[in-house]
Amino acid sequence: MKDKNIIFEKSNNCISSYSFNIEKNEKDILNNIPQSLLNDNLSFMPDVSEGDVARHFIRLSNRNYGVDTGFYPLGSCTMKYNPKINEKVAGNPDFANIHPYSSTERVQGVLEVLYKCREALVEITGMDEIDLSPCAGAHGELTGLYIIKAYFKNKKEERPIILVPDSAHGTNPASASVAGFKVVSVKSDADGFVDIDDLKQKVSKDVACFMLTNPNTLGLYEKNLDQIVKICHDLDIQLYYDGANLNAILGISKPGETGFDVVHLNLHKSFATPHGGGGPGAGPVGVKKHLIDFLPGENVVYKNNKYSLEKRGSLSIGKVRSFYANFSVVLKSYVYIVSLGKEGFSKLGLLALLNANYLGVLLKEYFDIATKPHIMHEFVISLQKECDETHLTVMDFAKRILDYGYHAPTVSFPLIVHSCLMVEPTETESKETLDKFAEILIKILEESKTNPDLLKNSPVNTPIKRVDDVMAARTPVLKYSKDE
Amino acid sequence: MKDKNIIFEKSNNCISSYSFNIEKNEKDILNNIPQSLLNDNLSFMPDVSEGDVARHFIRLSNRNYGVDTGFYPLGSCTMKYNPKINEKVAGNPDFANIHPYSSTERVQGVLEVLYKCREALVEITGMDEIDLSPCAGAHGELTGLYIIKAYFKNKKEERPIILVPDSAHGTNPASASVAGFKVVSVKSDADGFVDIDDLKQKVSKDVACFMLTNPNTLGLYEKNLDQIVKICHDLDIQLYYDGANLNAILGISKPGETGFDVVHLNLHKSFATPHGGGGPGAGPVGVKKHLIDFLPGENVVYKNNKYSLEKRGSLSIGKVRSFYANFSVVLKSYVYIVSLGKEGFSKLGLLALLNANYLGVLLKEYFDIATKPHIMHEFVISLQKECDETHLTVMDFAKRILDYGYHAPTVSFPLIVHSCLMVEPTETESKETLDKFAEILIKILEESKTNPDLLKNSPVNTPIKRVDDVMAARTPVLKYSKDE
Amino acid sequence: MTYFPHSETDIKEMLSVIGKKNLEELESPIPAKYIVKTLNLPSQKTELEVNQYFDKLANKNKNYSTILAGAGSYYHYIPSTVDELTGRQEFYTAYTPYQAEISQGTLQAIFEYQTYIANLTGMDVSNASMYDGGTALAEACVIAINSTRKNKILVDKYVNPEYLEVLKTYMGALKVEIVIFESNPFKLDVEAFKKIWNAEFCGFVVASPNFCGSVIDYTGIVDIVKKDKRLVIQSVSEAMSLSVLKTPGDMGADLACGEAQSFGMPLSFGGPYLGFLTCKKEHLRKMPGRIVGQTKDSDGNIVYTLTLTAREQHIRRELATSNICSNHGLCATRASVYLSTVGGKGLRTCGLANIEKSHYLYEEISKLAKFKVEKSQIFFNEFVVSTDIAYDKISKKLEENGILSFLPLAKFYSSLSNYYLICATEMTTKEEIDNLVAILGSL
Amino acid sequence: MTYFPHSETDIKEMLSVIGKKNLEELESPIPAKYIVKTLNLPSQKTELEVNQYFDKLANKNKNYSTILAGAGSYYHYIPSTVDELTGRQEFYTAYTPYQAEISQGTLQAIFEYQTYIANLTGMDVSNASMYDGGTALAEACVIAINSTRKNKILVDKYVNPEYLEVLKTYMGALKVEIVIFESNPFKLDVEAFKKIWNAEFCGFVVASPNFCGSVIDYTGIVDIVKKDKRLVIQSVSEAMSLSVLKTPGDMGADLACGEAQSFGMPLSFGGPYLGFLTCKKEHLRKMPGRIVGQTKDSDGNIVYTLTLTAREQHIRRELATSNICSNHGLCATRASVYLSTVGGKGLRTCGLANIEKSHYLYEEISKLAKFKVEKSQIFFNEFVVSTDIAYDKISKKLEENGILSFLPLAKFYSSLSNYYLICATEMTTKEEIDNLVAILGSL
Ligand SMILES: Cc1ncc(COP(=O)(O)O)c(C=O)c1O
Ligand SMILES: Cc1ncc(COP(=O)(O)O)c(C=O)c1O
Repeated sequence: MKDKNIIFEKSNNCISSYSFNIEKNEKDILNNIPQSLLNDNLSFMPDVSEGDVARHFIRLSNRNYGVDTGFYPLGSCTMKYNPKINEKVAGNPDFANIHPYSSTERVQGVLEVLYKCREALVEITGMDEIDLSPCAGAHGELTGLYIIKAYFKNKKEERPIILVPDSAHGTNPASASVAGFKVVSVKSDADGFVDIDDLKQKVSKDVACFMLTNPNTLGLYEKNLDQIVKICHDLDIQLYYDGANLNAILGISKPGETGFDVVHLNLHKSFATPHGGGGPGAGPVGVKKHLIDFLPGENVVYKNNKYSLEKRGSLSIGKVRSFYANFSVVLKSYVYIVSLGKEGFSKLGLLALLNANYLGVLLKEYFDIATKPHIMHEFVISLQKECDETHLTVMDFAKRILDYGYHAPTVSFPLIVHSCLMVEPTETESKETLDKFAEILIKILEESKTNPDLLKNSPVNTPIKRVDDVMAARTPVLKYSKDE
Repeated sequence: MKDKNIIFEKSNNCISSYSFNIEKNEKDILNNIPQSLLNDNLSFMPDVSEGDVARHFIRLSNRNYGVDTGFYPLGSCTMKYNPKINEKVAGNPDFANIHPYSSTERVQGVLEVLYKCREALVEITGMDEIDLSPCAGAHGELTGLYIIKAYFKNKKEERPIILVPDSAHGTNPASASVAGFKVVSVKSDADGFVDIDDLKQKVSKDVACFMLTNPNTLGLYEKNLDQIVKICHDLDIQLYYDGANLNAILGISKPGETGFDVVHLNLHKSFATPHGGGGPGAGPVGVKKHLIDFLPGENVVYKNNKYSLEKRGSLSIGKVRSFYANFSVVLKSYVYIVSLGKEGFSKLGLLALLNANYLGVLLKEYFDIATKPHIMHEFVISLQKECDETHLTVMDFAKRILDYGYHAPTVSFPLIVHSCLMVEPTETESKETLDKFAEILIKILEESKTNPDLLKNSPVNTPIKRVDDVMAARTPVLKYSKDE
Repeated sequence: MTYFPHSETDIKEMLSVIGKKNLEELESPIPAKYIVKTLNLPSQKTELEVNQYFDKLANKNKNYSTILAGAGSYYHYIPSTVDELTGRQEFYTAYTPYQAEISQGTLQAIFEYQTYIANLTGMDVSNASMYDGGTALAEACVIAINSTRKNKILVDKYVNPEYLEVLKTYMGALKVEIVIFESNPFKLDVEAFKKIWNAEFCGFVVASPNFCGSVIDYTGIVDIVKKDKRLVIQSVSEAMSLSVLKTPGDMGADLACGEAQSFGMPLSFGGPYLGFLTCKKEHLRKMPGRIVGQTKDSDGNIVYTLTLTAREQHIRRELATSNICSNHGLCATRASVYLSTVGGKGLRTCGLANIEKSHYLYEEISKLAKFKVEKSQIFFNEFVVSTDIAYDKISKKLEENGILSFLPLAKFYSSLSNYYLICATEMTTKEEIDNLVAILGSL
Repeated sequence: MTYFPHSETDIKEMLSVIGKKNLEELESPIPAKYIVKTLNLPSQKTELEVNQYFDKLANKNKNYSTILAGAGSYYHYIPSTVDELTGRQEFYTAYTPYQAEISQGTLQAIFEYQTYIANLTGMDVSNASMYDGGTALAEACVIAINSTRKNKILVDKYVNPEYLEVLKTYMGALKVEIVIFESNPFKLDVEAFKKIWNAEFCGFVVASPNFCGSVIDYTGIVDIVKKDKRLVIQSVSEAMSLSVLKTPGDMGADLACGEAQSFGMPLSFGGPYLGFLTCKKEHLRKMPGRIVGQTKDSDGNIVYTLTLTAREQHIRRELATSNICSNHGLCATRASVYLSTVGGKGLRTCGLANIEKSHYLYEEISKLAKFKVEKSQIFFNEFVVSTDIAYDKISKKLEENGILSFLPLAKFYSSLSNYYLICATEMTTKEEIDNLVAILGSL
């Protein structure tokens, strides 16, 4: 298959090919390296004029949807507005052009940002210490689990098991596995909370950690949290807080005060740094005192009026990444923290709750909202009944949403609710937007009954039509090649 | 009429209203100014969250078409690619944040840019001196005419008349008029060149100047230029070169060497600075020696290893603008000049000619190309016959072009060719683009015969449908008001 | 770095289609004697070299760390949205919106700009922008001349001198006589005005805030001018003052014009800035330049388009209201983004911050023995200070400290030889003010 | 500055629809004892204040005027298109492209990235990015472990030490034993390799260029490893070297991984960077992370989508090939824009410029009496210098002159106590080199 619009097809070896200045000729320069170690394989590379490159990527951008395009109620992803000042500050060359091996004296601004951001996150989470190095949420989980592993190793305990609720995000069990643990799943009760009886059966001195998200992936605040904490802590099982859902309690409550021993944050969710179509993010890990010694890599310290990076002690798990942190991501989230200040954070979580609850109320007469007890910052709609009746799939519903100019909610997650949509509006959406979105969902529900083909054939108003995922997986074409 | 999408309708007095820090309260601060001089009329202003402002303007941008979107063959406008490095350099705060009344010592970089850009433009145009102050082409014309006026005034001659060809751009006669001259039009001959006989009849010692564009607005290089120059110069009539079409001869020939006394450039055309949907541009004016003393405002000079701004002498026409120049526009064009260098300029004009001639050849079997003798950098298609046969207007053709994802050529200019489209591809378009565009024009020609309604009802693939210009002019709504 | 998308093969193929042997044959209409061999310019540079070259040039500028100067070019905060949103290539790389169906972005942004500026100046109509405050004033005067058919105009002495120079250039060519009203820099003397005014003037140009920063109450002369059916034109060189001051329209002006650089344009050594021009309804047909109007498309949707073009050069040619063609449209779009971002509350508090900071500076300077402020001056963010200390001494000290301030009014007015102009905006910090005052105190 | 679009009225109306009296009632699922009164953070700031605050912080950094250091973080030119085009909000503010129909931009940019990286490394498959060079190496080793079921890995000593530390962390938790191959910093000793190698290792990790900058010819060991059906993994910490060096695929590696920061990522104090991981076809099902594939939409157009997701955590959970979810997608898009802009010729000449500049520096230093270079070192843009002069003395002098260079290898290898790493790229000017050499000469 040839895609005429791919950059490789636009190449024409134009006379304005980009180049860098060299003084000698290619052959003489390459004489510095033995022939056998040289390549001659750049012929696949395009040589396109800058104007055509610009048009190419601008065209691509026009085939993409971001938060700045419109409402992006992707549950569990906290797609809030990404303030432009964050980007402006991070673009300052005095922050951007700094080599990680610069002398400490020359990077006092960088280190102060890291130090102060860490302090702020300590305050926000109620943890005793925060490490900024992980690159994303899953990386934070892994780091947290390494820490727990090291903690028990130091106590000379073998604890091979990690508990995760059946509603957990896939990264939780996967991280446990990558960290060399065995995963045991804890059931949810009928309402979606942790099933305490099941938990009681599964805890033991073999369990290193229970990983929770709170509110959980159904948007429910664990009603028996105190009990869970007690059950675990009685056996020294570490409680892990997956911060993907922190936005619900940001500024309202601190995971560190509710019993969690380890927490990771998703700066690219709760702290408004752009997700960029797949990262880079940052997944700082916070821990309670008893785990501080195990934190990874280096630490920013402030002594004698000077900031510096200090290698952590011998109990440290070691590094989890090259260099210190995803600095510009941390910087952006620190700009966000400084902007909002205590007043901003006092409203943030409440408005995230307001938006989710409001949207939930607008929809609950029409849809089966799986999270009945109480909605926090997101909620899950089950379309099981509708799908059964109409022979449509939840994906048909999701694709039809695209036709109305919105991004779809998260589809088929959490796994414990069948045919579900998970909706998270975040606090940066207006009442007007929520009203319109509710209207459209209700309209689509109507369409599913009166004209199900509309959904089946959707989307039609998008740059391309419904994508054939099966074909993609059956005959994988994973790079472009001219001859095929 | 209420436009729900206007920013003023999005206002909801949101709690995140933007603000600046003040220490005292409003009343106390306003006490510094008598009540009678204060307003209370900002209630029309929106108070919208930043996220909604971002979505608003991004939506608007998505309803706009720029050179980066696609081919923009707008004749006479030289819509070439605007290099990104120009913007990057101009965005450097060390250039952008400079107050015009800074001390000379602190702005040596700015002044060097201005000085060197001027030098380069002197070399490129073959004029003896260049002034950078005018803000656009028309402003350059006005400045040039003021200079000519001052020249004759100094010679104590009354010369009330300016000659312009009937093919001239509207700004030429308009500038003459604003400069206090009377305009007399010179006919074009059957091929579109200046009618020498008509010119001979109209020249006299009452004529101050003959304003030409060369190639003229039909894309024709004046074949009798030497004769024209002689006819005019024999009577000391100044020859004015409207630089809008300079791109055709850029790097090939210099207006200053072909007899012109005054020339203006459009940096926002030939020198690749972005037009921004209507400026800002820059319209430097170049003159021959005998006119240097009349140049406006100030002059950048280099003495004793130092650049500075010097007020010009008593013969100067005075200032034509506040401060010195559209600095950032001049800077961008200077980046362009430095980038291309002599090698780039040696190809630029030739490739502009190549593109126009190639496209012309592709089309000439199908269309009536008004400029038969020889195409330079642009050409004019007459659709008179097609319009007569199909009862379509040239606008119908133009609008249909939009449907295929291109900007339309210039419509109905020059006035001397009826129902015309003026096509200027510029040198930054690829053969592939020209091939496709020719294909589409030919297809539309076919459509006009087989299915004229397609054209009449076009455009249909654009963000909005055909606009009612008559209604706009009949009942002008020129600002938004909430109550209407 | 060049931007030619052709390959050598393309060029050959295209030449052969055209029937030419080489590129040079395309030059044939140009007499050989006029063909240039090669331009005497430096050689082409790679992008990296270009970047390094301009970094070096930029480094030759030595920016002030404190700017306490205005005088027609104001140092205001530009919200991060302005570059980010106006920088969208669809706005940046478009031409004048001739094809409305694919130009709604520019058109609506300008329509919003017109709404902002018309309302902020208390007028009915704004055009789509002028080049700058100076040319906007000249064009406003052309309206007054054309609608009254009078060839004389009365202009307040304290109109921004840059604008006045531009006005002189424009009016000189039209043989319009400019009479300077030798007013007081701090207030308008109505009696003096009555003495000089007569119906031979097409109108009166008043500046408020004027070049000394004074907010001028000219309501006392409006009726005098109106009685003669002549026009009052207010020139505003600091558009930010519109955030708090009574609008020109409410003051009684027929036309308002000026400089809106403050709404999102960087200082940029004086340009490009944003001229604005607004008028009461009755002058609409005399307005220069582009105007965007609301209308409908064939589906009945509300849309925008360039309108009333019968005033303009491309239709009316020598009879047009003006010769302006390209204006400063992207600057107007910047102003739209600026004003939409800050909104009513932001603009208001920005204005208040300007008053607060500048008045704090004024108070602090007034305490210094060797410096005097004018007790009666009513000002927005700029005011006048006088001192007997030699200018060179002050200027040397301020330069050493990286402060741009104390613009000598003597440069512009012989009568104000020991007077200086000084400005504080929302950007000014208390430390900067205290620092300046300490330095002045030490002189 | 906050970003809440609600008016007070909105909040009231919404609360009444929900049936709550105030916002605090929404907290009800959270036990009252866990509700925080107020966070101990500084007060909200206006955007202007935020800007001033961070300008001050940025000014506390004192950037070097010359960077002649690499060591895993390379100072390369970033063409102006990269920020401009990647900065488009549609790329910036999108999530992982779950809804392919409105995510073709990200998807195609990543598909192009995969094509670039797979080809530049001579492999069949690239994933959509890893976090960085360190985690990419760890994930590559996980592939080797899982496909061979061996719990030991042999790693060249001169793999980037940052990566090695990461590898130790990851492998430690999996109880995989890392054996260090104590090789020569300048070339691979095949005999020594044969002695240590055995089939208990899942594979061998070789770095080229290695941390000393040496380009390593490891073709001599490929057959040895292959014979045992074990994997050769090449770790590349300077992706720019792929512009001229034989691809890992051609050298015989099964997996290539490393750091592509050089393709358009700013130094940014070490992150975010761009990890890459590519493999031969047979390892595809073991690849971690996102992969974009080509397919068709229902109109039959060629389109792109995330594919082979059955490897991933959201489907396979604890059985997934990796836990990675969000990766460094925007960095991959930056690399796409970078590589598309510079193209084949640009990438090639960039590589050549790196060789030319660094070898000029090498030659010049070799002429200095007190400094020694390794005659036999084959390198791309980074090499090793030794001297008896004390590090403090060198470092003080370089710091004074604003030069970052001479990274002491002693920090990483006790055996290289008087050795320093030094790097020159296309950014380096002749003046900078001559200046450094002059300074060294004066020591
Ligand atoms: C509940 C939950 N946990 C963890 C993650 C993983 O975060 P990341 O994608 O940053 O690795 C996500 C992200 O989707 C999530 O929703
Ligand atoms: C031939 C010609 N002359 C003059 C002008 C006026 O230039 P500007 O729009 O920069 O004032 C134009 C622009 O359209 C033009 O095409």
